[in-house]
Amino acid sequence: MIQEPFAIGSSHIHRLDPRLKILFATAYSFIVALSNRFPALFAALMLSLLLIGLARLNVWKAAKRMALVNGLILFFWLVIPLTFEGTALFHLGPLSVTREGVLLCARISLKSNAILLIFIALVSTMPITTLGHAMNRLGLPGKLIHLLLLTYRYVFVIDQEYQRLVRAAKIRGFRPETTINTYRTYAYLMGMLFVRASARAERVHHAMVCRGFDGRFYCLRDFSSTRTDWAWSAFMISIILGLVGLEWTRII
Amino acid sequence: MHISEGVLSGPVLVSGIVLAAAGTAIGLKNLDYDRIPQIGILSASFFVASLIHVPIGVSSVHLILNGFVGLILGWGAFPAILVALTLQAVLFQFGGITALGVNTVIMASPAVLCYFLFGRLIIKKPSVALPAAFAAGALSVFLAGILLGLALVFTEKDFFKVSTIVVMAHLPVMAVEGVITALCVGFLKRVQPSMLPGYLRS
Amino acid sequence: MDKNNLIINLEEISFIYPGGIPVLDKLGLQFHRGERLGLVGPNGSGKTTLFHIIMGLLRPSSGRMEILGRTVAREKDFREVRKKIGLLFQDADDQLFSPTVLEDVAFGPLNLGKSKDEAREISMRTLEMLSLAGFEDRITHNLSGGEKKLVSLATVLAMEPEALLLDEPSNGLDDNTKEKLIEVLSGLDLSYILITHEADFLAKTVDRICGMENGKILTDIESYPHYHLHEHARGKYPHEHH
Amino acid sequence: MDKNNLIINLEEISFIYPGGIPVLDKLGLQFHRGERLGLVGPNGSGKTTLFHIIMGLLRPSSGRMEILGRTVAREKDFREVRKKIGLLFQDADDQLFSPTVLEDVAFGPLNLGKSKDEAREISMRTLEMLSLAGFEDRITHNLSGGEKKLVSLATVLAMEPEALLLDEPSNGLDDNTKEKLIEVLSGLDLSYILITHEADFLAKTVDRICGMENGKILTDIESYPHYHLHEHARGKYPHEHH
Ligand SMILES: Nc1ncnc2c1ncn2[C@@H]1O[C@H](COP(=O)(O)OP(=O)(O)OP(=O)(O)O)[C@@H](O)[C@H]1O
Ligand SMILES: Nc1ncnc2c1ncn2[C@@H]1O[C@H](COP(=O)(O)OP(=O)(O)OP(=O)(O)O)[C@@H](O)[C@H]1O
Ligand SMILES: [Mg+2]
Ligand SMILES: [Mg+2]
Repeated sequence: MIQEPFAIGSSHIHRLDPRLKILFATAYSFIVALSNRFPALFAALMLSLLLIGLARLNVWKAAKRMALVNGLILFFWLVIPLTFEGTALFHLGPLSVTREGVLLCARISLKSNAILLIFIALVSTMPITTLGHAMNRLGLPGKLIHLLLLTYRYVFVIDQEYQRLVRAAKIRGFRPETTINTYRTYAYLMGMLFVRASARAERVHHAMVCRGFDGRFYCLRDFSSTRTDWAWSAFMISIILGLVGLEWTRII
Repeated sequence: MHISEGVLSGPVLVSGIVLAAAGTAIGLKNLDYDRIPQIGILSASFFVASLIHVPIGVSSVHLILNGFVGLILGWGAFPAILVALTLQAVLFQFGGITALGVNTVIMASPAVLCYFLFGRLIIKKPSVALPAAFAAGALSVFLAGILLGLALVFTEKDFFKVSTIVVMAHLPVMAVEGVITALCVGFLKRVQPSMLPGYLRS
Repeated sequence: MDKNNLIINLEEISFIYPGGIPVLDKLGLQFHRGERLGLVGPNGSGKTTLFHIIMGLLRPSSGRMEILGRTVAREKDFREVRKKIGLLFQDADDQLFSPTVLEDVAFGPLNLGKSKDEAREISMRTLEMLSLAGFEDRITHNLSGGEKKLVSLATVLAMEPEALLLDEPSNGLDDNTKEKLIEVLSGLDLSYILITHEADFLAKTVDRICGMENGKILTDIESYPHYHLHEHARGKYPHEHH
Repeated sequence: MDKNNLIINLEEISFIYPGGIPVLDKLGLQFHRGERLGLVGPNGSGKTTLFHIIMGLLRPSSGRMEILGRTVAREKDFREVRKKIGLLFQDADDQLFSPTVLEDVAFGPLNLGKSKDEAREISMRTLEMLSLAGFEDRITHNLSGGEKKLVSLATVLAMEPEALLLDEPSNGLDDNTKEKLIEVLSGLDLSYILITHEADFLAKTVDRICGMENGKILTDIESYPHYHLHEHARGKYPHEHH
């Protein structure tokens, strides 16, 4: 089942102006992505963790999500140090582990975790509907936002429909294996899902037409910044300046 | 299939964003507002379908289906895939903000290409349509792998070996995607051919 | 006089689905202001189809339609119809397409040209009327079946229609929600046509009943098979009823 | 002796949906070979949930289940159960997923390890038995509601089960299809448990009735509220019943 485990909460971060959170998360992520010096990257990881702490999220759930993502990073650790050109640190049989490769992996790990953690702390801490409206307010096209919200609305309905189809296959002795029969069954389940989705889309379109839809999208949500928001903005801007300083002015 | 955050260089990230924005703009421009429910609900279905794990040998892969998305939605694949990736990021933290553009391009541009290459063939008789659908499913995964590899190599030329491994790893997935796409198109041809592109025109 | 009170006047409406089966066959229907009309008929007799034709979602292959005194035939005409007549769909998941309740209810008023504040106010008022106050920020897909149905009704009522078409509103609801719906419907000062398969619900919500059969309306059926709930001492044995 | 004939034996089964509402509460049920058991109870009393637990689609939070003489608890055990007991879903759309009727009916037999020819033969035989001969190449998605229900039954019967669980098989069917279903059920030499809200249908299809209430089974209820279909000269006016 699809869930949004971080969206609801009562921390300061949950209550911040969503537009601010999106802007800051974006700026921060890009700065981290473009940084290369370890002081900056370590600082970023710490700051991300700090924000996770401030958002008072379920640490266990957040850790589980991060474990999944770090699986991919593990792949880089297995391959890059062995394939990268550079000075050898030590040898594994015919292969040599290079210093440059190890450093690169370390950078990737730090960046990746810092960026995803800030994403969890700032973006996953709002419901998708709020995210959509805030993105709309920030100037993304209404059609795209409408599409995002509609997709989100029906992901749940369609997921349930799919679960029911799987159940139907299951009670008739279906067991997934590597055979053409299994693939055919999955293709049929998906095909049926698409056919039903298409019929539903037709009905939803009718429902929209019945309520006078003429292609314009409205966003009811108004966002307003409070004094807390200004304080947080100042805090976040200083974080960003700090990171920029660490990366590009070589203070440390 | 996507690239983690924190791997790619600035120029690659920015090119990804520019190309993804262009593709999405074309997709949205072609999108008549009458068809928004169609694209939205189908993209919800693709989202759900891409969570399906199918067994392959002792392991299992989750489907990508970008070829199929392309065949059904054409340029609409860009906004649909962008939306799906955004949802994946927010719901599962599979990605963040910086690589969203690149990942959209990696998945959606092969989808659109397959639409132009094979879209007209899949409404023909099954002996033409099914191989075309297989090709669309397999090729779109292969091309996505190549684009992913290119993104890595443009970031750092020493990523070449990693890229090769990534592309190789996608070979079995290609076969599965090809078979599933062909069977799915076969299903639609029999049950609801009007969902296939160009059906009404022919 | 009576003519002025006609909300819907259908004459010789025929309809065939692309598949080729004729669903409506020279059907006629008169529906007046103030009426609360029940529409019954077996599965597949075309009741839903008829509602969709009235709203202009499907076009009849022949026949004349007059709605609120005007002949309607083209998309432009139906746009006006949709402002005056509200349709409650058979499946609430089709009707609620916005992520939150407030947005969904406000969708209609906004499209009718209301300002955001007006739309919000109308929506809040409508929700309150259906005792759904406090639901405005709920996520639609998390609502229960009964709540979804009531919110669907709110989305329709928020457009302040002159008449309603209700397609199996009690379907799949539990008894409490059904009771509440009956209360709401009796409290409304609106004309409506209501489709249902449930005789008890029908008895409590409509004044007049029409049947549908063979693509035609049987007006004012005096006799129709229906159900009653009652309790027996030994219900499991065969028994007789008058 | 009786013990050997037990098909389903449930002891103290409890079940709570993730939402938190307890649906089954230390429920017990014995179902024997040769029985035709009716299960009645208000909407939401957990009848469907009970069927899904028996098939292993949901796992009880506590309790013991024995099916066909074996304790079942894990997915592996339920795989065997699914070969022996057929479930007809409440909604036929949940049951049919193949493009054509023949493929859908043959799906079960193929999964049971039958050859293609055998599977086809069994399927054709089953379709014929339900007077659905000639339907094998129809597209399932385009069938009418009644046809879908009968084809669903065919998909279940084609697996040659030892017992059936029928979840509101008569729901949404018109009277002719209902009659046909009654005929088919009486013709079958199978034990089954049948859920329905329709007393007339119940009276014609089962020998024993159990009620469900507060998460428990009330065995052999002597009195339960039920419905009757009857016709009145002036059904639209309020009237009294004894
Ligand atoms: N999109 C469609 N294409 C082809 N045939 C259709 C379509 N929709 C409905 N039909 C057919 O038209 C007939 C009338 O359907 P309709 O849904 O209007 O019946 P209904 O009286 O509302 O039935 P129910 O009581 O089951 O809701 C049915 O035989 C149905 O199979
Ligand atoms: N997936 C689910 N998640 C949470 N609650 C559920 C779920 N499915 C059912 N329920 C709840 O569990 C209770 C029992 O549902 P169930 O479908 O078993 O009842 P039922 O007796 O079959 O009713 P009906 O006669 O309407 O079919 C209901 O209150 C229902 O709302
Ligand atoms: Mg209907
Ligand atoms: Mg049920």
